[in-house]
Amino acid sequence: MSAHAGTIDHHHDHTTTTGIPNKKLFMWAFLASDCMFFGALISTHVIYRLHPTPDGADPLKLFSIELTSFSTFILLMSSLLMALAVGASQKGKVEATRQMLLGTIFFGLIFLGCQVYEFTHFVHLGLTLKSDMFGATFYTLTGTHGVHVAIGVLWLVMMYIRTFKPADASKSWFIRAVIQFAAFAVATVSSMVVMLAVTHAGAEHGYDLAALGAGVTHSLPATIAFVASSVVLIALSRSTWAVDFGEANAIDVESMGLYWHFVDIVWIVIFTVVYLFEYL
Amino acid sequence: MRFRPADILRRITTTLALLALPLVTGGWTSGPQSTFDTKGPVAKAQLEVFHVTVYVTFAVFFIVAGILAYATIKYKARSDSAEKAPVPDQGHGNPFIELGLIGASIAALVVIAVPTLRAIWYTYDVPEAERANAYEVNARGLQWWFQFEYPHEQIDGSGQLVTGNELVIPAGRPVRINLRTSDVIHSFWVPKLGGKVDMMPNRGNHLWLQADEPGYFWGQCAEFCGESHAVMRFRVIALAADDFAAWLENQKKPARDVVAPAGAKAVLASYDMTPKKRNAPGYTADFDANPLAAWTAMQFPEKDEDAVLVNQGRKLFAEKNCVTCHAVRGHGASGVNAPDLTHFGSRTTLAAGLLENNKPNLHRWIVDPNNVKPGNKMYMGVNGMAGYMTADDKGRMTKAHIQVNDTEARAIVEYLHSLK
Amino acid sequence: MSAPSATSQDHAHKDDGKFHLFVQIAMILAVITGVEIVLIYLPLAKWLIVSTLIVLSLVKFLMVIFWFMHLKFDKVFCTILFFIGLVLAGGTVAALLAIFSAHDSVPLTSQAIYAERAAAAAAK
Amino acid sequence: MEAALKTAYTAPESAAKTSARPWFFTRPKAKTGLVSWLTTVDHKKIGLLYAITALFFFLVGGVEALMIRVQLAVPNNTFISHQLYNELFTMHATTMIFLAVMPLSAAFFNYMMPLQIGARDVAFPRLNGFAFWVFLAGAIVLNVGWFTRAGAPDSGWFGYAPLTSVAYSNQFSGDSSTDLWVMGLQILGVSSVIGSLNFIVTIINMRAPGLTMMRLPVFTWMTLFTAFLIILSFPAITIALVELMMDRSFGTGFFEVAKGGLPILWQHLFWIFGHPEVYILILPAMGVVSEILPTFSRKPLFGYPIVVFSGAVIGFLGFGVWSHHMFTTGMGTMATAAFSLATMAIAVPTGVKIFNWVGTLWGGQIITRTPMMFALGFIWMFMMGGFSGVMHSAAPADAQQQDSYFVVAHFHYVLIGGSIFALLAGIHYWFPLVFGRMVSEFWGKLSFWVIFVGFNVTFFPMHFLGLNGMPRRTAVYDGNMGWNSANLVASIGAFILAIGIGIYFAVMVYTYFKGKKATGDVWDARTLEWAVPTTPPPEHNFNVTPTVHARDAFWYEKTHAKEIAEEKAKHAKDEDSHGGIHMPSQSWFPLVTATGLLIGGLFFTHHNFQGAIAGGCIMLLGVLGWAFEGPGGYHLHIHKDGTVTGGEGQDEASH
Ligand code: HEA
Ligand code: HEA
Ligand code: HEC
Ligand code: CUA
Ligand SMILES: [Cu+2]
Repeated sequence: MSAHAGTIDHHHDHTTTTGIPNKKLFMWAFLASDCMFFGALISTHVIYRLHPTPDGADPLKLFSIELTSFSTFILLMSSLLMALAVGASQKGKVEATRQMLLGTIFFGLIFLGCQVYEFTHFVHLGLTLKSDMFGATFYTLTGTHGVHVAIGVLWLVMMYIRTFKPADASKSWFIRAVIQFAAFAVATVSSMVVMLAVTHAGAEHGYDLAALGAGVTHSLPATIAFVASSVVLIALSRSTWAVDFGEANAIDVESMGLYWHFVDIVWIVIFTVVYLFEYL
Repeated sequence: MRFRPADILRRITTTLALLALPLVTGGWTSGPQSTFDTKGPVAKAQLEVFHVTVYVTFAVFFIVAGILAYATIKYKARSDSAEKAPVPDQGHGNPFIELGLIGASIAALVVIAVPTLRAIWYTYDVPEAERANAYEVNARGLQWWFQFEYPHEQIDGSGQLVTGNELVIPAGRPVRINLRTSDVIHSFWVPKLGGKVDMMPNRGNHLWLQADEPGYFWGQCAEFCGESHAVMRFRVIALAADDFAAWLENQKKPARDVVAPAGAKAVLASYDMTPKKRNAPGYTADFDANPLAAWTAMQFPEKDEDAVLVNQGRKLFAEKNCVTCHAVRGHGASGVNAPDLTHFGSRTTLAAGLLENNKPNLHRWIVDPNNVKPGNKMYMGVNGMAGYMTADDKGRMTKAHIQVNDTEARAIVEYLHSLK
Repeated sequence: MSAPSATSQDHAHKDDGKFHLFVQIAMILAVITGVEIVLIYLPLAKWLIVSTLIVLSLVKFLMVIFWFMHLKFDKVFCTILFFIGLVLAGGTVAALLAIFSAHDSVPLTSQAIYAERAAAAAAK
Repeated sequence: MEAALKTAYTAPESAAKTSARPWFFTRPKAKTGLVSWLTTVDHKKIGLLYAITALFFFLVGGVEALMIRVQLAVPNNTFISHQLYNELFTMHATTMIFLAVMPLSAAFFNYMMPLQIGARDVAFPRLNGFAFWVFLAGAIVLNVGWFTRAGAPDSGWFGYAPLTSVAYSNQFSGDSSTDLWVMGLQILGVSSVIGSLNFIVTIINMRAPGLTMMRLPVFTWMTLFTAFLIILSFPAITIALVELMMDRSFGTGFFEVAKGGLPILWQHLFWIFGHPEVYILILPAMGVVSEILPTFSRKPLFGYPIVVFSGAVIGFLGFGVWSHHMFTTGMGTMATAAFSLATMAIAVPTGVKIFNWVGTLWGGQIITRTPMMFALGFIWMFMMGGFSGVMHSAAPADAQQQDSYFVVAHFHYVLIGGSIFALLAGIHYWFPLVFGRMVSEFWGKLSFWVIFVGFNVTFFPMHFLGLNGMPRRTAVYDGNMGWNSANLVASIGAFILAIGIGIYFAVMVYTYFKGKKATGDVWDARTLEWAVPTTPPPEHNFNVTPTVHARDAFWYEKTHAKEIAEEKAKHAKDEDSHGGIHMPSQSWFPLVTATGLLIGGLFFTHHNFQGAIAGGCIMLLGVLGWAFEGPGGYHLHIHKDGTVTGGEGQDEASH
């Protein structure tokens, strides 16, 4: 074909008028829109913090700056891995891309796990959606962000599975993909259940090996499901055939990365506005 | 370019027709709620700003429309050959014209902006100089009626003076009205006295207005507030200073007791009760002719009052559970969810300004409120108080809770009208 | 024709150094976050802390979009596109907060609180 | 140059991979019949789907309006109940705005914009189909209330809290009408945002070679601005709706007064969306008019750059004026003054457009065909509507006008006299292109005059009604208020208007079946959509991707016929040697995904969360299939004699 076949210029797509790939442009426009989305949500939260209701909860009695800093850090690191995944995919390194994607998924899940923990903890302390205005705006704002993260994780998983799509289109791969997807879902949910059980046990009797044991035994079915699905995942994590995924798909990974990073910067704002400002 | 006489004639006639329009529509600018017929300084200030916007936009309109019309007529291709003629000059624009027009538009807008700003500050609150002289009242919107509270008129043992649906104010004096609501958003609008301000939940809004002369003014809720928004109306009555004082004094008294002579028998009042249609007109021509006089007439006990019937009605008022919602000060009724009826007989309106307060109308209302004002809270119940109906577990209005038959209604009407 | 040949890749990517760059940026981001957490406990004037926090998170924000999200390396149009949304959203948030901080916008529920506080202050 | 020659659809193809695909990914091939419409990715077909749906809902909204007018014709009327009246005006507005004008604009965007920029389709064809199906789902959710006991939504088109809260909106427990409204608008928002993102990418990235931004047709510019307004304003209402949904379904208190909620916040969030929304309704109309006026004046648009620029300024300023809908909410003097002035400022860029349209007529050769009549009518009527807008912008004057019939008069002048007139003009203008038939001049003009007269008779008296103190949204009024004659005149006018619209549509339907055949460039037009090889245009739009040399690209082609012919021949050869014309494959998944959304949404509004999750699963399945099937595509080859070979399945290029 034409002379420039062979290399793919990731920042300039010569088939489009501006040279910016369509998918990238789409994503940036979407993120511009999402700014308004989170702008409206954050405004709601701040406005109600400016005018708190008389019997509202005191955020300082609820917040744990350690936990939030930890999950902020985790999200920042997942951003790093995401950036590296984009780099790897642009170089056509399928294996490295997969690893980085898995890493990002992992960190994303830890973040979500922290949020699940935080929410259950707050509910335990009496803060619910219904309890007062702070509960409503806090859960809605951070929950919406969490949904964004969850969608991002879902997308990452789909991309990960996508890297196994065989080059030979006739190979019936879809069933395998669905199994892989299901295994991910099972592993995620079960691991969260186990972790919650462990932390609960820890909270009651102190964090030690005994608590770990108690937590695991308390959620035995989940533990078994977790082990089983992990085995399936590991078994499926190797492909012996030529895959369809290549440098041409780097743009897919890249636009997904844009989304992921954006969710990260939204958290940067939330961290400051929702959490840190409360301490002043 | 050729001008055909027929064209010119056509244009002239249309222009004339346009100019004549205001004459034809003269009747469209006067009415009980006309914003042109201003009766106080706030409404006047607002009308002035409106006039400025009219002058400016009409001027711009005549210029732009004139040029538009001229261009259309002048450059119209009037024949096949004209349409097929060689194309005109393919000019792309002229920056000087464009910038000039932008400048002109800005200048025109400045003319509007200056009086606008001045009036925003003027209409916002009672002017500093007159603040000490201002009279303060609270207006509260409820689905679908208004409550008026007089915080500076305290009554021993029962707090501030409260009335419903008719706001009486002193004339010639600024009145500052605090706007509150007990449920959804309503809006307080008395067009002849001033523009509206909303009654917003959880917000402390206010407005001010002043009636230069004594008068009877129509008002209406101007924010959609649910099923019966269309019939959520009220009145403002402005009185000269001494009339106002007298009115206040009477209102602060407890409800009137009517003593029946021993052994007297009730004669049922015989007003015409042919059933009226839903949405039947609420006002008689007599009333419309001089509402303020009608209002004044309402302030005094009726001559043909039937004392026995009044006392019968008073008993029924308690038996029928009316007292759970309505207050009649001094008669043992102290409900808070509905209009205060202590001096109901002295009001000209009924059911939030919907109907003239005469006996047949009141009778209709008491027998079947839902037919008069669909969905009203007296019928549906309010704040946990059962109304004429109670709801089943699906929320459907099924079971009758209060039933008032014809004879009972005549007694209650007589009673309510005795409350002057 | 379809899959790009492997040989020509290397010279197309002189930016292998990005790996280190990215790691460094991630470290800076982590450090800033640490600074922020310390900052809120420092006994400084409130306005100073608030503005420093805003500046710091802005720095983090910009670092992520310009490096991790490649805006620095991409055509400026991407930056313009995103900033249209960002600026409008920022402006709207600012306007909303200004409106709601104004005296007329203090809700009745909060007025009760402010009155209470004022009374308490007067009592002191 | 080489880069320019390669449009997106001559991208590397992988013919080698042709082989049977698993059944799950079998791509539909039908080009006619039901399946072809259900699975289409062709921007023209999607445009037609939008147009037909929108026109249907325009009639529905119109019938609702007529019922309103019948009720108001005389005082104390009992034609319909208060409750039904409230449902009617709520649904009238929601229908007209979200289900008629917006999708009709989207129809033009879809059909015309890719043709105007010389593209073969939009950037993401399947996403485009998805946007339509989601729109349909939203329309169904909004209207389904008519067929249930709960009735249709009834809290007004801006649904002010707390009237929408459970306590005040439910006539009986389980009344889901407000939930339907909330869900319907959210779904429509998804559709609009997705569609708009697609248009933005298409306009910026898919232009024909030589088509620089400053050569874009004005209609395309307005499409771009509208798309930006949509993606930047819809998030605000989405958040407001999400918060309301949380209140209604999960017991939060965002707008619940008892829990400290601030109903005023709803108003802010709504109008942050709502005001840009009115420009979303008018900018496409301005675009259409900016195409028609030059064509029928046989002269380029006067002051093209400043018209484009003023469009951008309108869009931008439009985000800073929202509180002019809230002048009576007691915002305080500063905020009121600021929004008052900002609102006035918008008159300037809008005025610029009016001036330049007049400038376009000046010195032209004005041909008053039906589309031109509607376009001229637009200028007159929109200008009048704009002036009443300026009267509103003076806050003290607005204190008397807000929520009165004066507002109703204002916005119908800009919405009907503006948007609807221009869209009707557009239908007339492009009908020969889309269907290859000419609408009769006599009947077209007749419908114009009847509509024009009927419109003014209906809405002009409403100015007086408003200033005479008649509040809007009132189902009855008393006979002693001085409103009787004006209301009667307005109601009569509404029926004249309805007759006009009836004629208009009857003529369109007749022309579609029996009209005079017309081919090619019937109006001596100026922009690229008329450069298609046949009318109606073939699926691949252009035999050869056009190269643009000037602003009015097609006009240039006509005035430089020889040189263009040579260029075309050369490019045709190049294109074929690159493998022919690349076309996107059809797909079932947009429909599947949207169906999942519809099912989930309907269950959610009835608080049936299992059902909602089931809908979500269908959606997820749709997304998975969509992602894994890949964009697909096939190639067409155009031969010298104009015949087309190739097609889905014959040469499959799956990547
Ligand atoms: C197509 C839709 C559309 C358009 C284009 C506009 C355009 C404008 N609108 Fe309108 N508006 C609505 C749709 C629209 N509006 C709707 C639907 C509502 C009601 C919503 C509801 O409550 O249900 C509304 C309500 C509304 C209000 C709130 C009224 C109230 O409820 O109290 C206001 C207040 O300022 C307003 C102002 C304006 C202004 C200043 C413009 C300007 O953009 C107009 C500018 C145009 C011109 C001025 C004419 C041409 C200019 C010149 C020839 C130049 C020279 C002119 C001068 C120097 C004056 N509009
Ligand atoms: C683009 C938007 C749009 C359009 C086109 C219209 C069109 C019309 N509108 Fe509407 N209107 C609004 C937007 C629009 N409106 C909005 C936003 C509101 C505010 C609502 C609110 O307060 O919440 C409103 C409110 C509104 C009111 C005020 C209600 C009230 O406040 O109480 C009235 C009253 O007269 C009215 C009338 C009309 C009329 C007569 C038409 C006519 O132009 C309609 C013309 C069309 C037809 C008549 C259709 C043709 C029909 C046939 C040919 C019938 C034959 C066909 C069959 C039977 C299949 N509208
Ligand atoms: C559930 C509470 C409730 C009960 C019980 C009730 N009312 Fe009412 N009443 C109302 C409400 C609410 C209104 C205002 C209705 C409106 O205008 O929308 C009202 C209005 C009225 C008015 C008109 C007041 C005015 O100023 O416009 C009269 C008179 C009246 N009620 C009489 C009665 C009588 C007599 C009874 C008993 C037979 C009764 N009410 C029982 C709630 C109640
Ligand atoms: Cu109260 Cu409308
Ligand atoms: Cu507006």
